[in-house]
Formats: sequence, C-alpha cells, structure tokens
Amino acid sequence: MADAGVKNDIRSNMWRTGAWQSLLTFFILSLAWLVGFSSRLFAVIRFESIIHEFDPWFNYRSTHYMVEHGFYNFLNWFDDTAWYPLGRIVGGTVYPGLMVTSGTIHWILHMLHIPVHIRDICVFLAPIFSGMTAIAVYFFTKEIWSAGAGLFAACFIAIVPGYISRSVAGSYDNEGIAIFALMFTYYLWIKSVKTGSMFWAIFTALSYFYMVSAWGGYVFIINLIPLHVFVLLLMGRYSKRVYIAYSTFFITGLILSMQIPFVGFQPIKTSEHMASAGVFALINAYAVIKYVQSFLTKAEFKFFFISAVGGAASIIFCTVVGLTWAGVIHPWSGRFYSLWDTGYAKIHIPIIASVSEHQPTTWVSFFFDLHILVCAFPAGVWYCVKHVNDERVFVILYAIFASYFAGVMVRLMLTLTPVVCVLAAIAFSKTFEIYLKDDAPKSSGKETSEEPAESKNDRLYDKVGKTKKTKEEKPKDQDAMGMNIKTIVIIALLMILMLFAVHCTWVTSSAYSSPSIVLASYNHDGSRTILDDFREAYYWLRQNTDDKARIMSWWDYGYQIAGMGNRTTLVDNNTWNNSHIALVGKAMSSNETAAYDIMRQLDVNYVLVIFGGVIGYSGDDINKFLWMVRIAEGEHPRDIKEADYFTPQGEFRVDSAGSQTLLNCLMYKLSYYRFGELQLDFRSPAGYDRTRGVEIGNKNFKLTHLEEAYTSEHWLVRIYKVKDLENREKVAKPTIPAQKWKKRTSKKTSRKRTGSIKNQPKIVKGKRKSGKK
Amino acid sequence: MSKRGDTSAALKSAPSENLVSVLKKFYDEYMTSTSKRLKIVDAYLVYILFTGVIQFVYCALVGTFPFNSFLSGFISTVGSFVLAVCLRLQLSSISSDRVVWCFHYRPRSC
Amino acid sequence: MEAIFSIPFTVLEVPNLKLKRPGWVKQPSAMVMFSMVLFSYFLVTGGIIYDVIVEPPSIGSTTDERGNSKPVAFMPYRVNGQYIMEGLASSFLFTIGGLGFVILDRTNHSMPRLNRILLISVGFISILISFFMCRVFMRMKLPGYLMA
Amino acid sequence: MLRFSLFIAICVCSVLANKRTLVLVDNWSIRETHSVFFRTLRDRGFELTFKTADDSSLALVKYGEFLYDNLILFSPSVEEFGGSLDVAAITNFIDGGGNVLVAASSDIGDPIRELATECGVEFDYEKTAVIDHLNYDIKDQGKHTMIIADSKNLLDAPLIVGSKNINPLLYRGVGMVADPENPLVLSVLHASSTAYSFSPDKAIDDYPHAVGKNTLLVAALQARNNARVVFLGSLDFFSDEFFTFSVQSGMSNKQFPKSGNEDLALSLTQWVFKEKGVLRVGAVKHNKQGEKEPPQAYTVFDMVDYSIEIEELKDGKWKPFSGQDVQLEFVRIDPFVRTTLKNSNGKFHITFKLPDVYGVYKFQVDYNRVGYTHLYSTTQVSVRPLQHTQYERFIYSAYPYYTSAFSMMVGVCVFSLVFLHFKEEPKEKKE
Repeated sequence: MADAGVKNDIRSNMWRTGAWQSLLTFFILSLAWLVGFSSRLFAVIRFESIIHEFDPWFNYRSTHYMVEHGFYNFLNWFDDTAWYPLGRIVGGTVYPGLMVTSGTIHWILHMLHIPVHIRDICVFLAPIFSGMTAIAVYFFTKEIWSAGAGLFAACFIAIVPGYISRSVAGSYDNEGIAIFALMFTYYLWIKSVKTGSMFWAIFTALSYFYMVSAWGGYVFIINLIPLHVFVLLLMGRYSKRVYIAYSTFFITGLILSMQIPFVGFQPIKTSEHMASAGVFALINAYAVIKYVQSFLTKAEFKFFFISAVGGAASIIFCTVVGLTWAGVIHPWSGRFYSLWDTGYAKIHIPIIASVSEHQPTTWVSFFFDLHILVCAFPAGVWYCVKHVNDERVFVILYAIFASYFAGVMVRLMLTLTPVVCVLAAIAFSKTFEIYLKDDAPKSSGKETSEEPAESKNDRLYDKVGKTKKTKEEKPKDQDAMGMNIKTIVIIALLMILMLFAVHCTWVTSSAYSSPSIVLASYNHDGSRTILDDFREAYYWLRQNTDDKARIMSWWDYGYQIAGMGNRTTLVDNNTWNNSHIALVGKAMSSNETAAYDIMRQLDVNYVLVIFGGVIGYSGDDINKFLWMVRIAEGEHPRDIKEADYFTPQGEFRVDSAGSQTLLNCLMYKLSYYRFGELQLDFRSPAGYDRTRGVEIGNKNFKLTHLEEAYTSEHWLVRIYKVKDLENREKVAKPTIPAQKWKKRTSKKTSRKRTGSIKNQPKIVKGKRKSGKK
Repeated sequence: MSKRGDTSAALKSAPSENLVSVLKKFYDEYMTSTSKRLKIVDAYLVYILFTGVIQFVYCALVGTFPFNSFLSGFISTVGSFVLAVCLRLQLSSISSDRVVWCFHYRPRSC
Repeated sequence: MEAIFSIPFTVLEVPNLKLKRPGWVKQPSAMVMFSMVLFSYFLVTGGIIYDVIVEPPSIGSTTDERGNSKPVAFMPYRVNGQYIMEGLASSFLFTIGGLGFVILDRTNHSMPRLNRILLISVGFISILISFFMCRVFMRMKLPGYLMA
Repeated sequence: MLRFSLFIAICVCSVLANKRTLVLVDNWSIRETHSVFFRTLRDRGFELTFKTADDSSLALVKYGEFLYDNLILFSPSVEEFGGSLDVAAITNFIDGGGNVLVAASSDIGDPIRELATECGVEFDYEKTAVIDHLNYDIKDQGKHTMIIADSKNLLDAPLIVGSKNINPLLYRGVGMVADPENPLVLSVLHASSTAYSFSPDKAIDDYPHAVGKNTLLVAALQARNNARVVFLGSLDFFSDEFFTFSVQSGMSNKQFPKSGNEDLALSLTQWVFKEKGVLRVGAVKHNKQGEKEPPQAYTVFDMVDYSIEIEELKDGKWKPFSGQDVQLEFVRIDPFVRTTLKNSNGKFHITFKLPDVYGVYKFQVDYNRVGYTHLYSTTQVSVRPLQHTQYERFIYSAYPYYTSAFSMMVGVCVFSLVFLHFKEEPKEKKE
C-alpha cells in the first residue's frame, strides 16, 4: 500500500467490521472472565482463603502429596491413614485430572520462580477455570449459531448460579474444571462434525481424555455423542464427515480413556460405555453398506442389505446378551441405574440415597439456579429446531437429556447449566437481532450498537454473526411504526437481563458462598459472629492426640479429619466399602457395650461426633442418624432394626417419649453427654435441644467405656477417648448379698489419723507383784 | 462415481452363486476403477485387517490372560484400520471433486 | 436332510404375506418433536420427578393461631421441598415465558400491522408476566429473597 | 576400688529393687506367731516394714511415687486403715503395679471385704468359717473349723502352687466365692466337696453362700497390668503352729508328720511377689528377608522375617525364656497368618510370606499362660499393593500382541512414506 494513500486508508479500515469485531470479542470475553472470577470470591473475602466442604479437602491433600512426592509416587500412593485397617490405593481410586492440573500450574510457577503455595492455587483454580469455560462456551455457541450468541452465552455462563454453586473460590472439586473440559470437548466435537477432518476429531479425543481424567461425568459425553450420531443416522443425515469424526474420536478416545487407572477396563466392561461401541459398530456397518451399494444393482443390493443387516443385528445382540450374562459386562452401575428407576437407590443402596445432592430437583432450584434463562431455554430449542442442521441436532439432544437428568438429581443441574446458557443466548441474540434492526428501507448491514456496555454485566451485542442478508425480505410499507414498539421490547429485555445479574449476585453471595467449615451467624444488630468449631476441634486433634491415633466418625467428616487433623480415619467420603461404613453405623447405633466391642475390634482411639443442639445447627449427626441406622441395617439385619428407633406411633423423637433403644444408643449418649446440665437460656429447661426443639429424654447418664476428651466452644464438635479395658474386673453380680452396712463414719480427722481395729487386745497394765518373795 | 454394470439377468439364479457372482463382479469392478493411490491404501487396510484377525483368533484360543496387552494390540489394529478408512474416504471424496490434491490442503468439502 | 425340512410344508401352506412398514411410522416433523420437548420440559421443570418420588401433598396446610387448618400453597423456607400445585404453576410460567420469546420471533415475517402489534404485545407481556410472577413466587417461597 | 563398690551397690539395689514390702498387722503378736513365715521372706531378701493397720502415719505414695513394691495385709479385723490408707489407695497401688497378699480370718472387717470385691472375689460374712465335718483335723476344738485341704484340690499351675504332691494343708478361716466368668481370677485352692461356709455357732437357717467345691480357700488375681493379688481366707495358715503341726484327719487315722502349709506358702509368695513366672519382651525386629532395617511399607507377597526376644525372671536374673509355644499372629481385624515361633535361646524368630491382601496389619504376640504374666506385643505395619512398575512384564503368551502393536507402528510409517512419495502416472493427474 503506497505511503501517500495510507492516511485516509487508516480511517477507512478503522471502521472495517472485522477489526472492531475481534477487539469487541476479546474485550467482552476478558470482561466475562473478570466478572466470573470476581463473583466467585465472596467466600474468600468474607472469611479467608480456605478449602471448603468435604471432598475438596481430600483433593487438596492428594495434590499436596503429589506436589511433594512427584506424580509416580502419587499414582502408587497407598494411604494407610484412610479406611483403617483397609487402607486406600489413592492412585487407583481417584480421578487424577484435577491434581495434575493444579500440580502443573504449580510446577510452571515454580519453574518461573514465582513461589505460590499449592493451597492458593487450589483455592483459585475453579474461578480461573470459570473464565476458560466462558471462552469454551463462546466458541461452542459460535459454531452452533453465531458470534453474537456466543458472547451472550459467555456472559451468561460466567455468572449463572447453577455453575457458580460448584466452582466458588475454595471449592476445589472435579466439577470446577470438568465443565470447562465438557464444553471444550463438545466444541471440538461440533467442529469435527462440521469440518469432517481427522485433525479436529483427534483433538476431541484428547480433550475427552482430559475430561475422563478430571470427572466421573465423562460418561455423559460418551453417551451423548454416540446418541447424536445415532439420531443423525436415523434422520438420514449420514455423511462422510460424521463417519470420520465419530470413528476417529471413538477409537482414540477409547484407548486414551483406558489409561486412567481408576477407569481401567470399564470402557469395555460396563454397560454405560456399550452405547458408544454399539454406535461405532453401527456406523461402520452403515459405511460398508454405503460403499458396497455404490457397486451393486438395486436388486442385488436389497438382498445383500437385508442379510447383512439381519446378520449384524443378531450378532451384536447375542454378543451383548452373552457377555452380560457371562458377567464380562457389568450390569448398569448403581448410580447410573438410579437415573432411570428413580426409586431404586432408596431401597437398594441407602448410601447413595443418603447424599443430599442425590435428591430429586424441585422447581425452586430450577429458578434459583437459572433465573430468566429457564424461560429463554425453550425459545432457544425452538430456534434450533426451526433451522436444524447437524450440530443443532446435537444441542437439542443435549438439552433434552440434560433437563431430564437435572430433574432427577439436583447435582446434575450442573450439566444442564451450560446448555441452558447456550440456548438462552441463541434466543436472546435472535430476539435482539429481530428487534434491533429498524425495518426502514435503507436498512444497511452495519448498525453499530446503541446501548453502552454496562459495567456490571456487559450486554453489548453486535450485529455481526450470520450475515444473513436482510435484503431479501421485501420491505412492507405499513410497518414503519415498528421502531418505537421495538425499543420498548428491547428496553424491557435489557432490564430483565440486568435483574438476572442482580439475582445471580444475590444467590452467589447468600446461598453458595458459605464454606460450611466456618459458620457465620448474623445477630440482629448486624454484627457477625464466626463459629469456627470445626477447625478448632480438628486442630485440637492434630496437637493433642498420638500420631497413630485412629478416629471413628461418620463418613461425612473423614476427609476433613484427614486433611486438617492429619489423623487416621476409619471411614471417609469415598464410600467405596459399604460393609465398613455399615460396621461404623452399627457401632454408632448400638448400646455402649456392644459398640465398645466393635471399637476394640477396630482399634478405635477417639470418637468424633457433630452435635448442633446448642446453636441449632441442622446438619448434625442426630439428624443423619436414621441414615446410619438404615445403612447398618442393610448389612446387619439381625442386630439393628430401624423400627426400634421410632416411637410406637412411628415418630423419631429424642425427648422422653423417644424409644428406649434410641435413648441408650452410643450416638445419643455421645451427643447428649452432660447436655442435661446445660441451661441455654432462662426460658428453656436444662437440656433443651435447639435443633429438634425438644427437651432431651435421657439426661445425666454416665459413660463407662469412653471419657469426654474435648468439646468445642459451641458444643458443635465433641471428641471422646475410648478407654482401655479395666485393669481389675470388679464383681458384677454379687452372689453374697451385701450386709446392711452399718453406717460407717470415718473417725479420722485431718489431724487424728489413727484407724481402728475391731477386737483390739486390751493391754492390762501389769502390777508389780507386791512385796519381795 | 464408478459406473455400475447391469447384471439384472443374474438375479433369478439360486441365491448362493448369486453371491459368488456378485463378489466376482465386485472384485473386477474394483480392480479396474480404483486409482493406484487408493489401491495402496486398500493394501494397507488388508494388511491391518489380517493382523487384527490373527490376533483375535489367537486371543480366542489362548484366553485373555494379559488382557491389557491383548487390548493394546487389538485396539491399535482397529484404530489404524479406522484411521486408514477415514483417509480413504477423504481421498475418494477429493478425487471425486476433481480437485488437485496438494500436501497441506485440508478438505473442505461438505 | 432337506427332505425332513420339507415334510411340514406338505401339510402347511406358506402364507404369502407382504410385511410393510405401517403407514403412520414416519419421521415426526420438527414442530411435533418441539412440542413434545416443550411438554416434557414443562413437566420436568415443574419438579414432576420430585412429586413422583417424594409424593408431597398437592396443597399443604398449616394450623393458624386459632387452631383451624389453613391451606398454604408454597412450602416456605425449603429450597429442596415443594407441593405439586406450586411446581406445576411455576413450570407453567416458565413455558409461557418461553412461548413469549417464540411469539416474538413469529412476528418477524409479513402480516398485517394490527396483527403484528398484537402479537408483539402478547409475546412481550407474556415474558414480563412470567418473569415477575416467578419473582413473586420466589418471594413467597424464600421470604428472604433479594433482601440484603 | 571405688568402681567395685559402686558396682556392688548397684547390683544390690537392683536386687532389692522390688523387695520393699509393707506388712500391716492387727496386733504386734502376729510377728511372733508368724515368725517362720517372715523369717523365710527376710532370708529371700525382702525388706519388711511392720506397721499396725491403724497406724496414723500409714502411706503408700509419697511425692507421686510408691514407697513400697509389695503389701502384705495380715490385718483381717481392721475396720478403718490409719493414715492416708484406704481401699481406694490400695486399689490404686494395684493399678500402679504393686502386688498384694491378703490373709483374712473369721472375724473379717469391711475394708478387706470391700477390697476383695474390687478385685472380683467375695469373702463370706464376719464370724463365718469353712466347716468340713469329714476332713477336719484331730486338734480341732470340736467346731470342725480347722479343716484339712487335700493338695489335690490345688490349681494345676506349678508356677503358682509349686508341686502338687505335698502334704495336706491345714486351714482355719473364712470362705470365698469368685465368679467363674471373671477372666482374671484364678481359684488356687478350693475346699473339698463336703465343706461349706457358715457361722459355726449358729443354726443353719438359710442356704450357705459357698458350698462344696466353689468354696475357695485361696484365690489369686493377675490384673491386666500384671500386678498380682492373692486372697487367703485364713491368717493361721501362715502361723508357725500350722507350719509345724502334724496332720491327722479326725475320721481316718492317716497321719502326716508335717502339714504342706509351708511349701505352699513359699511358692505362693514367690509367685505373688513376682519372683517366678515373670516374662519380659526384649527387642522386636522385623524386616524384609535379606534386609536389615524395616522398610517404610511392605509390599504384598514379600518374605518377612520377624524376631522377638523374650526373657524370664529366674531367681532374680533375666534369663532367656525357654517356652516353645509362643505364637505370632499377623492381624488385620482377623488373623491372616498364625505361626508358632521357633525359639533359639530366647530369640523367637520366623520367616513367612505376606498375604496378598493389602492393608494395615499388626505383628501380634499374645502369650497368655496361667502363672505367667500376660505378654502382649504389637507392631503396626502397612502392606501396600504392587507398584505399577512391579507387575509381570514381557509375558511369553503376550508376544503376538507386542508384535502386532509394533507392526502397526512400523506399518503406519512405511505406509505414509510410500503414500506421500507416490508419483501419480501423468495421465491420471491431468484428469
């Protein structure tokens, strides 16, 4: 370009849409990343930068171990302080993706001599990945619909509560990075279906490998992609692109996913993966038939086709049945099965049903997590159905199945959130597209956006995207009035989106930002009191108990005891061994002597119990007690019967009307030991349990085999030491009835200490014989 | 696409030799029409198929003791077979579009 | 060997039936699929699965201070609990909101001016109604909603 | 010279280490009536301190340490101990590892009975005695309370009772009863089947508390911390008279020149004051075969050799224990391996293969024989599964798979070489 003409050229290409578009996209995405990151920091700002909840503690502990001892020692790590005395092979029972990710970040930073402690990386890993999820969703929607919709989707996913709930700063969990991997894999899958090149298919397989290493939810991918291919085949949309994309992805993904020790041979053993293998066989058969068809005449082909299809179908069917019957393919795993038969878990595997995240979803959590997106979601499906093509079929299938699964389990709300953001973005972008262009005849392609981008949650949208030529609509004379009505609609929609941002921030700050280790209660004058009982007790354990001390508690607190208390635990949140948990459940729900035998058998030194009666904390062990009984009854039906713990009228009560077995079981005694003497406030009687709102039935009882070792400030965590066997066995049932003891008062005083002996010989003072002999 | 011979006359004969004739026709059809390059790919495919089948038979006979090595061997054959088929598909779609094949060119056809 | 197989056919006569795919089995059109999806969406977001498993009462009842029981539509203070009626009502609102957007889209192609204005207003009003009713429902459900 | 005397002093006090004994008596006359018994103790090096039970300066603990190692209670009729002594102090003394020898008599007081119930033995009431109308001695004053206990009723535990074929024993005192389920109490000597325990001068108006064989004359308790307590119903058992009396049963005219009391008293005191039947664990070593130090964690299928040194106290000196029946258990909730240890001069060792189940295990030696102190030693080790590098590699039957995998790699390279450098014939290129 000659220098002379450069000056006016600059001005002209300043306004070229390409340049502006990429700048705008970069700006919006970085803003989304920033907003996503900052809206996840409530917990860190209010309390401190700690690891929350339960599972993150184990993830943090194993990451710390990996950073110190190196990856291979982590892979072969045999943790003998967990599940005493069984121990746990950590390498083979954990998804290593999370640890490897934060380990690599830590390694890179340390290579650049930026000494960041691994805990800070773990705390801020999820917020960082939330930004990357926004970018992945942007690309995904850009492939599905248009760049404008992509920007909308990025902004939605950055702050939508459904995703924030699992990726708050401090919740260092698989889901934090898994949603990024999920959306990135789907983006690459759509890319490979559109282009039909092996390059993208291999990338999909690699991203799928990362997803398999990160989260158990990879099963959702390995079932949705084959379903998409199967539906494409049904709809007769088979093409070379689909074949190349799926077969390359499947075979590479299969061999990669088997590299994770935890997954092992599942991809070819469990029925959850059979769908993908079946579709692989089907698409290959279809390809062969298509190929052969190009050679043979119609008639021959018909005969060949029928025999081939019949043969293939029967072979596949009997192999699958045979393998399942022979036990080579394991039937559906419990968790997956409970997706279909929703009542299954409650009866057969009480452990799965006891987890609060596995309860079915109510309408509140839909609105709570997604707000206005719930309404825009069907409209998005409508647009995709109206202009259907290969990739939009995928989104529709994703939407249908994710919404059903989210209905079954609250926890799967997380997999629904990305697709809701995508489809709502499509709906909003299309609506804005329609209502922003004024239908005046001179309508030219480059309307620049009028609305200034709000700082809090930028709503800047631009007209770029499918540059559908608006010319072909013939301008009608009578809709000149359109613009003012349209602006009203636009203003209202913007106002709704702004309220969406307000709702998201409120929900994040109030509902999803409590670290659940540190409880904050706000008294009426607005000041905040921090209840730090958990950490106080765990620190006591760490300082005052023997290194090899074994702690028995319910499995919810296993990871925290191991993480903060650094002690051996009997059961923890991994819930891999049902009978071991049932043994602990039986110890907790039987009376003290029977429990003492179990505790001696398991060499328990301390028992830890969470008791919320003093401050009204509802998540304490008494409220979980029925699950302990059910799980114990599952394994020991003769000794523990759930009915014994209810009153004759079938209520579960801890007051005087409660059942006697309940009032004398170990859990009751450990929770309410010395609680009868405590009078919380003048109105309520002594021993008034604030959580259940009743006065406890069995008061001032003694503990024979345990002694109270530590009770935290608000009685939230209570630790008991298990005493050794008695040194001398006292006479239990005296065969010689005790005499009516003569009331013996000790005649000894502080000064006169002489005792008394019964028939004291009287010393008679001898007289000198009178006179000499 | 390759032309299709008219063999409707053969239809009425008994199904078994119908199959044989179909296969024979398919074979010489194949020999004449496919280009040299596709023939190389097909040779490679047959080679892979060959190793895969042998291995599967061996495993069926001996049993699946070192299961992971059987898997590695077998899936690597299936994998390379599938990748080669994809390559062949892309090649045949390229040649059908009469577009000159150049090394770094990524096929954009639908 | 062949002879044995042919014995039954000397007695039975092979029926000459033509198996044809039943007429009605054809690929459903896009809009039929969409309506089925929308209906299932209506049920799922209404928490129908929760209703099936937990079988809550359709309308709850509490006793007010004078002792006589008073029906209550919303189970207050519990995010993970609902009655059947409240679930269906709110999912009805969600679907109305979705249809509002769809109606807004339908106004895009040519129709007389009055119809167009009416359609725009219907779509627009249904979105606003569904949104604000949902906020009201939320406030009834969680009294502390959006308070500081 | 100085070093030599220092050496003598050390070995003397080491011998005397657990010989400090407090004897509580009802009245000073017991020193004379039981002089032979005390003489034998003093000859064996015991440092006896005599006090009356109501002495005001009585104390077992001073500045948190026990003043005495052994306690002899020859004060049946005490009603309240003097000084800071009471039943609780005595039980603490037992829990602290002290040994107690208690002799009661017909006029037994409440503290002694209370002390007995604390240890799992029950004395009969005051003024009751063990009466046997068939096995009473000729010298009995007519109430048949001076009974002859046949040596065959002794517990067959040579460490406690010495040899069983000793002369019959003379016994005049109160009876005892013990609960058979109590794991710690041993009935050393029980009365004959015709004996019963009741007040001699009262008409029998209800069922006696102890009848026949479950009337115990001598009961022994070894607490879980290996403290030893012996209860005897008769103070006269240790008296000089009973030591020297000739035994002649009132019914049959068999006569024995001397009673077996002295021999039984000797072996009882040797057992109760821990001169016999005391075991001690020395060094416990375990390592993989061929290594010196124990590894941080064992791996399944390892060959492990384990050794434990056990010593027995024989007349004052620790000698290697000669038992052949010491067993080792490799326990994870339940024992996976249970073997008898080979004894080579007190060093018990075994080499065995670890089970193929990973977990946290314990090497547990739990030697519990009547008469011996309870020997219990556990060492916790963790047995990890195979590392990912320890699995079997290059399995012969897998060679076809290796060849197929490598041939695939080679195949791809060759194919890509051939394919990429393949010159199309000119004519096709023009098409």
